[in-house]
Amino acid sequence: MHKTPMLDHLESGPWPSFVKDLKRMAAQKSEVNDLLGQLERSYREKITHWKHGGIVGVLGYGSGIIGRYSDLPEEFPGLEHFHTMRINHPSAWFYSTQALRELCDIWDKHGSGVLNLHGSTGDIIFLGCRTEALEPCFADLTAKGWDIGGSGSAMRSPSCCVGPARCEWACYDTLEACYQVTQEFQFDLHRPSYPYKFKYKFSGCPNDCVAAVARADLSVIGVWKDDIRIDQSAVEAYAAGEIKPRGGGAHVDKLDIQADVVDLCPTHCMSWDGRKLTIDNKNCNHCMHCINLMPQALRPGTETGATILLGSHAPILEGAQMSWVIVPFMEMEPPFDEVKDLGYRITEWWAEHGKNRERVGELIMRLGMRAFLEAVELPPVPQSVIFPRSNPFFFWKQSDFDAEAKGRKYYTKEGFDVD
Amino acid sequence: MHKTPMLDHLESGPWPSFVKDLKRMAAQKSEVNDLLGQLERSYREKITHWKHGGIVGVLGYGSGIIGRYSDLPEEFPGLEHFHTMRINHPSAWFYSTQALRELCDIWDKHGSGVLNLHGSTGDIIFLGCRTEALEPCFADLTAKGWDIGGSGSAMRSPSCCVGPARCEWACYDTLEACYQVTQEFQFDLHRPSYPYKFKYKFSGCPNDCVAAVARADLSVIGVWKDDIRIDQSAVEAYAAGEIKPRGGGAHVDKLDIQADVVDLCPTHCMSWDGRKLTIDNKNCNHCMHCINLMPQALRPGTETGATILLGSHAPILEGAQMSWVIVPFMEMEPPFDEVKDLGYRITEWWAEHGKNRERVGELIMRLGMRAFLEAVELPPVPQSVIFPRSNPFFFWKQSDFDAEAKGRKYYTKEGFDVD
Amino acid sequence: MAEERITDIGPPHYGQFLPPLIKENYGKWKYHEILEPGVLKHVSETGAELYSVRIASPRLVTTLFARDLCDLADKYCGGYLRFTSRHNAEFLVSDKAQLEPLKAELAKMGLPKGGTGHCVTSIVHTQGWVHCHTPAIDASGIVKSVMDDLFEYFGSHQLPAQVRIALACCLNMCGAVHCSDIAICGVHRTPPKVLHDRLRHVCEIPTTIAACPTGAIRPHPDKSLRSVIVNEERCMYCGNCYTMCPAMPCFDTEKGGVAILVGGKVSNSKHPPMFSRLAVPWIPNNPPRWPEVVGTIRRILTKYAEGANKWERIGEWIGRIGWEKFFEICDIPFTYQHIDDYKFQAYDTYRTSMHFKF
Amino acid sequence: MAEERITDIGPPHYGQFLPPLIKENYGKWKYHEILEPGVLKHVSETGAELYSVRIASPRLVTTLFARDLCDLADKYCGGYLRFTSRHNAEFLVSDKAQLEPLKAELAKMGLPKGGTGHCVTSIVHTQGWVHCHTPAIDASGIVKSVMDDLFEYFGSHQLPAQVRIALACCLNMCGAVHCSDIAICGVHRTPPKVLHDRLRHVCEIPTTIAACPTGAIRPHPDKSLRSVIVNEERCMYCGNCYTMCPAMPCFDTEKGGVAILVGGKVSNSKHPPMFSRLAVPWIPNNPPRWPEVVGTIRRILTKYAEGANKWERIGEWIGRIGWEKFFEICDIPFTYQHIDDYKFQAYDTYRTSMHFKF
Ligand code: SRM
Ligand code: SRM
Ligand code: SRM
Ligand code: SRM
Ligand code: SF4
Ligand code: SF4
Ligand code: SF4
Ligand code: SF4
Ligand code: SF4
Ligand code: SF4
Ligand code: SF4
Ligand code: SF4
Repeated sequence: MHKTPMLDHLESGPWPSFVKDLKRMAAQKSEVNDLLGQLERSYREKITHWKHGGIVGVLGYGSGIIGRYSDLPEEFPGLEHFHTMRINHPSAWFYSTQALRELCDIWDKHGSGVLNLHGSTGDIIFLGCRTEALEPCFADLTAKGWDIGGSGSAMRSPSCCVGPARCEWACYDTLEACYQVTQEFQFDLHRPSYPYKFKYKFSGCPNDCVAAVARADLSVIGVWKDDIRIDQSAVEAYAAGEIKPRGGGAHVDKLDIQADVVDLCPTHCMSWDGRKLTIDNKNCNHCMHCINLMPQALRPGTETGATILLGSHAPILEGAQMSWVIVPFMEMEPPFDEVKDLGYRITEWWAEHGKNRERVGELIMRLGMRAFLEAVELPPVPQSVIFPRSNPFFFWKQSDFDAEAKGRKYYTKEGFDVD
Repeated sequence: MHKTPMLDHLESGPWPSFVKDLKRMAAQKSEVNDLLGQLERSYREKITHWKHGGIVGVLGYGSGIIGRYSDLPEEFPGLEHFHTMRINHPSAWFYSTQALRELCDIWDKHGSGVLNLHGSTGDIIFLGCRTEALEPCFADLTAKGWDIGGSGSAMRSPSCCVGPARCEWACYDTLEACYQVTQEFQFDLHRPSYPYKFKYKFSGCPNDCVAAVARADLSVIGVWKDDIRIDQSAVEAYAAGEIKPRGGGAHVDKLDIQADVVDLCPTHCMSWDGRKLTIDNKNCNHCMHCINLMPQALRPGTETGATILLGSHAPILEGAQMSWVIVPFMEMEPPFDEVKDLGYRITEWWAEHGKNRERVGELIMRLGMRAFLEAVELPPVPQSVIFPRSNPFFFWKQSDFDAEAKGRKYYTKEGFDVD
Repeated sequence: MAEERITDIGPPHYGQFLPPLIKENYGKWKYHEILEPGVLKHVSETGAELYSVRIASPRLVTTLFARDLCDLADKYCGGYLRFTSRHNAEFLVSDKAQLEPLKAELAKMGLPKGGTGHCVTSIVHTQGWVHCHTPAIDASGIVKSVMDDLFEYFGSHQLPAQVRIALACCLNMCGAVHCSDIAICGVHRTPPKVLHDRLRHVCEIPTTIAACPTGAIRPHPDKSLRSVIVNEERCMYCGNCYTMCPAMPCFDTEKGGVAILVGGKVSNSKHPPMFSRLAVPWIPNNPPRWPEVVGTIRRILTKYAEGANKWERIGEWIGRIGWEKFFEICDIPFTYQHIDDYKFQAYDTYRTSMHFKF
Repeated sequence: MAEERITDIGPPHYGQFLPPLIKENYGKWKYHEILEPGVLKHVSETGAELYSVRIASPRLVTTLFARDLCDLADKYCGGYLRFTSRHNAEFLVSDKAQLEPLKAELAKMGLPKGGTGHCVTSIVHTQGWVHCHTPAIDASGIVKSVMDDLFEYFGSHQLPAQVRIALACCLNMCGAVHCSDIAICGVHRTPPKVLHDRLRHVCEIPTTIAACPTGAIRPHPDKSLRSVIVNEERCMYCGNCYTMCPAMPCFDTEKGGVAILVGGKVSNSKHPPMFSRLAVPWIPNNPPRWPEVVGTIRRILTKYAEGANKWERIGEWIGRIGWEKFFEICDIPFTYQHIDDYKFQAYDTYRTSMHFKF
């Protein structure tokens, strides 16, 4: 076993220790011993010892495997090849122990036995596979019903919040939507044909428990259109301190309905007369705050669906973006054709115009929102902006003048004219 | 007299009519008759009939005159030359009738008698001078103590709010500051040597009655550092409805101190127990709202000076900018050396690095705030930003590493180190 | 001879133009009242009182008008007067007894007083067809038309807060309309027509090309022309090329018009200064009275007056109800033009939250 | 043979992994309670009750760890479990009687429960030195160090609101730290060293040049080298060139380190989602326990806990008091690096108002 004096420091302390766990495995697998050895060296030298990835994969797929080689293969022969396999996780990360054990069996057989539960995109990440083991490992996986996720210029494994499986606020079936969209785009997941990566994430309500707005090119966030459902007697119970705020998850035990709920409503659309809570639902922006604090008294409405937002990604190249609203409300019923269809329209336009390694959000910034909306046939809606432009630098197209000539005040697009 | 059927429509209505006034003058001066005639034609054709300006001026000056020629000189001979003279106005636009009459006499003698009181930058604008009349007109003006303002790539006539001359909220002497800065920079006002225009505006308090934040490259806005002065008995009088809010300028006659003042304080630093108004001055951001509503009860503190903001301009070229805070607090006592000095440092840096027609705010955007701050020797202060950067794309210079090596946590600049 | 010329003297010192009462109480003012629309009373710590009467001015005036004001100031104000930062005139009355006679004479002359408190004060504006070479619209005529229509609001305090309107006749925005409650902005909608024969004599080609913020201008492929061509798809009609090169006019009698932007402000009161934002991208240019412009502004103002809370500026009102509600309430269609697409600034205008209303 | 291969089947349908009680009550949940830190109770409209016990996981685990969890799930949960979007594990208890025994066994095994409500839940993070080629820092080791230190906050609800921490080991930000209450971000501070001999064999020059967002890379003047040079003044060490071209490593053992960004959030509750913003531009990289990083985070968290109002996320707290107060209270020097200078986005971060505090 390699000496790891620095890493040993990380065995103590109350938080579960990855070093302890890896050491258990190192006793069985020499490559894990080498992994610890190389990591120790990185800790000493404050530098990585992994080489720039190479291209490896399984037959017929162009994605899902990240090539990884040590730059110290002589010292750590177990790390000569140490590739990542991304395995597409099940919706909302539910497992039967049988399935999870099968995955462990396969991974113990073909790889290092080291994994991430889960990767930051959501996949099951198998860390440390030799090139020659990729194909057999893949065969065993598919035989048990598992498939590989995305990497490179391809779609990524979509993910979703626990939604209707265990949450009272889900405004649509996030698990099924995630599953169906994943199935629909299998080709694009496995065969890089986009300009860059493309991620989907599904959250059931504006709490956005999978961080869709920040971490998915296409973010689907549940919402309701009608009125928040109120149980006034439960409101009174909260007011009386009989029910704890936020289901008991807060640092205070009693809710001050005026100060904690009404005064903090961002749209100031609530009022409380000491007995009755009133919501001016037309002005509610469904931020979830009041519902979050009083889950037994308030619930989203029943006319539900999702808002579609587009474009988020990390800061490479021009700074991080969050997704922005492109469709304020979409019905979300299986088979989710509308969202799949929109997905196709978006990726087609992007594939046609995007530069290499240009996320769809960056492409829109480059070509303009109008070019995008016209191409994917979405009307301009005020919900998509926080505020209209302040600069006076706007364009007019012949189509606008034609519409004007026909007596229409403004041109949008045939089919959804306003005048 | 030219027929002006369209313009005649603008003679009626309760708002004072420029057409009526011009017609009075047209009876005396044929060029004004021509002006009306050409304007009528523009009204009919919806197009301007002024040619692109040419370069004209008075001896030794390179600015202050805007050349203007009609493109219909045959039809309107009085407009063959119709230049603008910008006359630097007195601080806060105060006049004795004697002085104003002298100006009128000069203008009637040399020009069209048409003028703007005032131009949008603040100057007295004489509209309609022939080239050969410029020099004699200038001689008569200077003989009476008047001088020309700026145009082209030069400084512009600074302007200021009425300030201590008639306003109880002035935190420094805006009129004197404006006067002294104007005198200091006479050379730069009259001899274009900057990359583009440069404007100063002086407001006495954050109400910013000369719109300095939006309309001046260098905006000087009065502010206090200590506590708002409170007259509690006057507060009670407001509460009782004995004094009208906003000095009587509002649509309501009685103030609801809680709802109108306390609840709208942007920092929520006020409280009112029905008898006493309390302000947590450390958290006040001197927005002026409470003072504006209760001028008889509240006044700015007495430790006063100004905030210096830089960079505003209209949308050409890359969108409008507002000025941003570069010095949160500067003492403002005559002879105002600190602000003059800063002005020199800024314009020197800008003159050295600015491209032709690049405002100083645009240059900072291009070269970065650090380059600017280091060059003009201002320390970085958190007040200058709404929030720090969100992108991780930041630079380090050798000077930062040197400071680190010396044991200082962060390098700013010799003289104002922090650690 | 050149030595004798007086130059670089700057403006006269304001000190000589201050009425004695102001000189004595300079910096000593304690509080003010607005006695009625257009009439201010400032009280000094010394107990002195100054009365100011503010009146409308068309700004574009003649020496005759200026002399009229001088006559009044001589008669009632000891020979002093001033103008405001929004081009109203102010009579500075030191002797309270002169206040009523002054008001009476102003009324007789048709010089309306107002412009204080919760009003629509004078419209800051620009030259228009009266004197500039790039306007898409006139300035003074639109101002007159709008203020005639909104006249009731100039001389009253009936609005929820101050409303500041500004007009600029082209995108240069000399009226600095970019931070106004309501901004009237002249817009061209025609790419420049290149006058090749003129261009080669009067313009520098590199400067002309560099002038275009969208990179729409390129050297003409026919080198012998020594001119440029414009990629019309990329042009947003800012006119900056015309500023640099007179051989590139971008005027069109029918396509020019008015854009309305709303919700800007300058003061720090409650909310920080805000930019005005596009409400209506285009209204036809319709002299002499621009009824569509006047009507649109009245509609916005009326809806604001009805809907805003006390003390809310237009931008604060819209901020509270949301832009989607603003468009709905004012019955203004939302178009592609409203969505910012001007380079990277655009991103900050896109909604990255669920904070909207249906 | 290729025909026999199974491909493109996607993940298994989640339906087979749902415990029966969830299947029966799918979409019928009525409300939830958090019985104690780490223990959720969800009540269905049918009256059914589900108990979920959430435990910490290092995320970087082995099959041994996974099998341990399976054993527990078999014993107490009928063979079902799940993981959360922040990589905690959850035991789904359908039979209330199993709750206490499960908790007891977890305690015995040293698997801490928590991560609910007003806590610091698990740190979303990335690979670090364990598996990536571009990290400036390790991931798992810093996470372990920080969570050991903040352990008291994982299993309690004592904070004013939820606190989400995330870590990314380089600017690629795989931890998507850009919208986190507290973000730990590995930063390089060395321009790439060009390995000319390698470059010409493994990199495409135009792609390499195009990769640089600041335009710092140019073709090498010595054409024969077929390589590039870097204008070091313009480099902000993003590593994007290295992603495209392995011959441009930008690592340095001493200059790399940690930046801390704070105040981001994702949910729409009260305030819209917000970006994290730079609090500390650089802290030395100090394995194995990164005491300076741990200390800085504790300081920020403690000041937040003391200063925030009920329900305020870190970004909401700072928004209310102002960034200048945040720096003062947390005793963090404000430096040039804090001021955005990245292209035009920067402008929106500059203060254009008097709304600051002294
Ligand atoms: C494994 C994982 C981190 C982890 O420890 O969990 C990961 C690892 C890598 N990411 Fe990532 N990214 C991972 C989730 C993310 C996320 C988070 C998310 O998906 O929610 C992001 C931010 C969101 C986004 O998509 O923008 C992310 C943003 C990036 C970027 C920057 C993209 C951008 O537009 O800014 C790169 C750079 C690139 O693509 O060249 C990148 C590149 C990489 C590469 C492939 C390195 C490279 O330069 O090629 C890393 C391989 C590491 C390795 O050897 O294992 N990774 N990467 C995550 C994928 C696991 C999974 O499939 O579940
Ligand atoms: C006369 C005046 C308008 C008025 O009716 O009051 C005016 C008139 C012109 N302005 Fe202006 N500007 C006038 C105040 C402004 C202001 C307002 C201010 O100073 O508060 C602005 C916006 C603030 C700013 O400085 O950005 C302004 C922003 C411009 C710009 C755009 C500058 C920018 O950075 O975006 C231009 C274009 C240029 O300089 O080429 C411009 C250019 C012009 C020119 C010189 C036309 C040109 O393209 O060269 C106009 C000459 C008109 C004429 O023939 O009389 N004018 N100009 C104002 C000067 C009067 C005075 O001296 O008092
Ligand atoms: C005379 C003048 C200054 C000058 O040197 O000429 C002036 C004078 C006063 N202003 Fe002003 N302001 C003057 C232009 C401005 C401007 C500039 C502008 O409109 O272009 C602003 C910024 C407007 C903006 O935010 O867009 C301005 C924002 C204010 C405010 C803040 C109003 C708000 O709620 O946002 C106050 C406070 C108030 O009215 O309570 C104020 C208050 C005052 C007071 C009460 C100050 C005082 O104690 O004497 C003065 C009389 C107010 C009134 O008319 O109701 N003054 N004031 C300007 C008159 C313009 C006019 O003729 O209409
Ligand atoms: C299990 C999980 C979803 C999943 O599919 O895995 C989940 C589950 C719940 N979330 Fe969440 N959230 C989960 C990640 C998130 C995330 C994503 C993240 O942190 O990356 C967010 C956005 C965080 C952000 O804004 O930065 C998130 C923002 C919320 C909020 C809004 C909190 C706020 O005030 O901003 C609530 C409402 C509440 O807690 O009152 C909420 C509420 C809930 C509820 C109460 C929903 C319900 O009725 O069951 C669940 C238990 C809450 C708890 O743990 O206190 N959940 N929740 C995730 C658990 C993560 C973990 O292990 O710690
Ligand atoms: S996003 Fe909404 S629906 Fe989904 S788990 Fe979170 S709170 Fe529930
Ligand atoms: S969901 Fe948000 S906006 Fe709607 S009523 Fe509740 S707190 Fe107000
Ligand atoms: S800016 Fe302030 S000091 Fe100047 S006139 Fe306006 S309110 Fe008075
Ligand atoms: S000046 Fe503004 S921030 Fe200060 S106490 Fe008054 S209302 Fe509040
Ligand atoms: S706004 Fe344009 S058209 Fe009007 S005066 Fe200024 S430069 Fe001329
Ligand atoms: S008008 Fe503006 S956008 Fe059009 S070509 Fe000229 S400079 Fe370019
Ligand atoms: S954040 Fe950077 S170093 Fe860390 S895993 Fe992602 S790409 Fe690799
Ligand atoms: S590290 Fe980034 S900024 Fe530096 S040269 Fe490479 S791509 Fe350019």
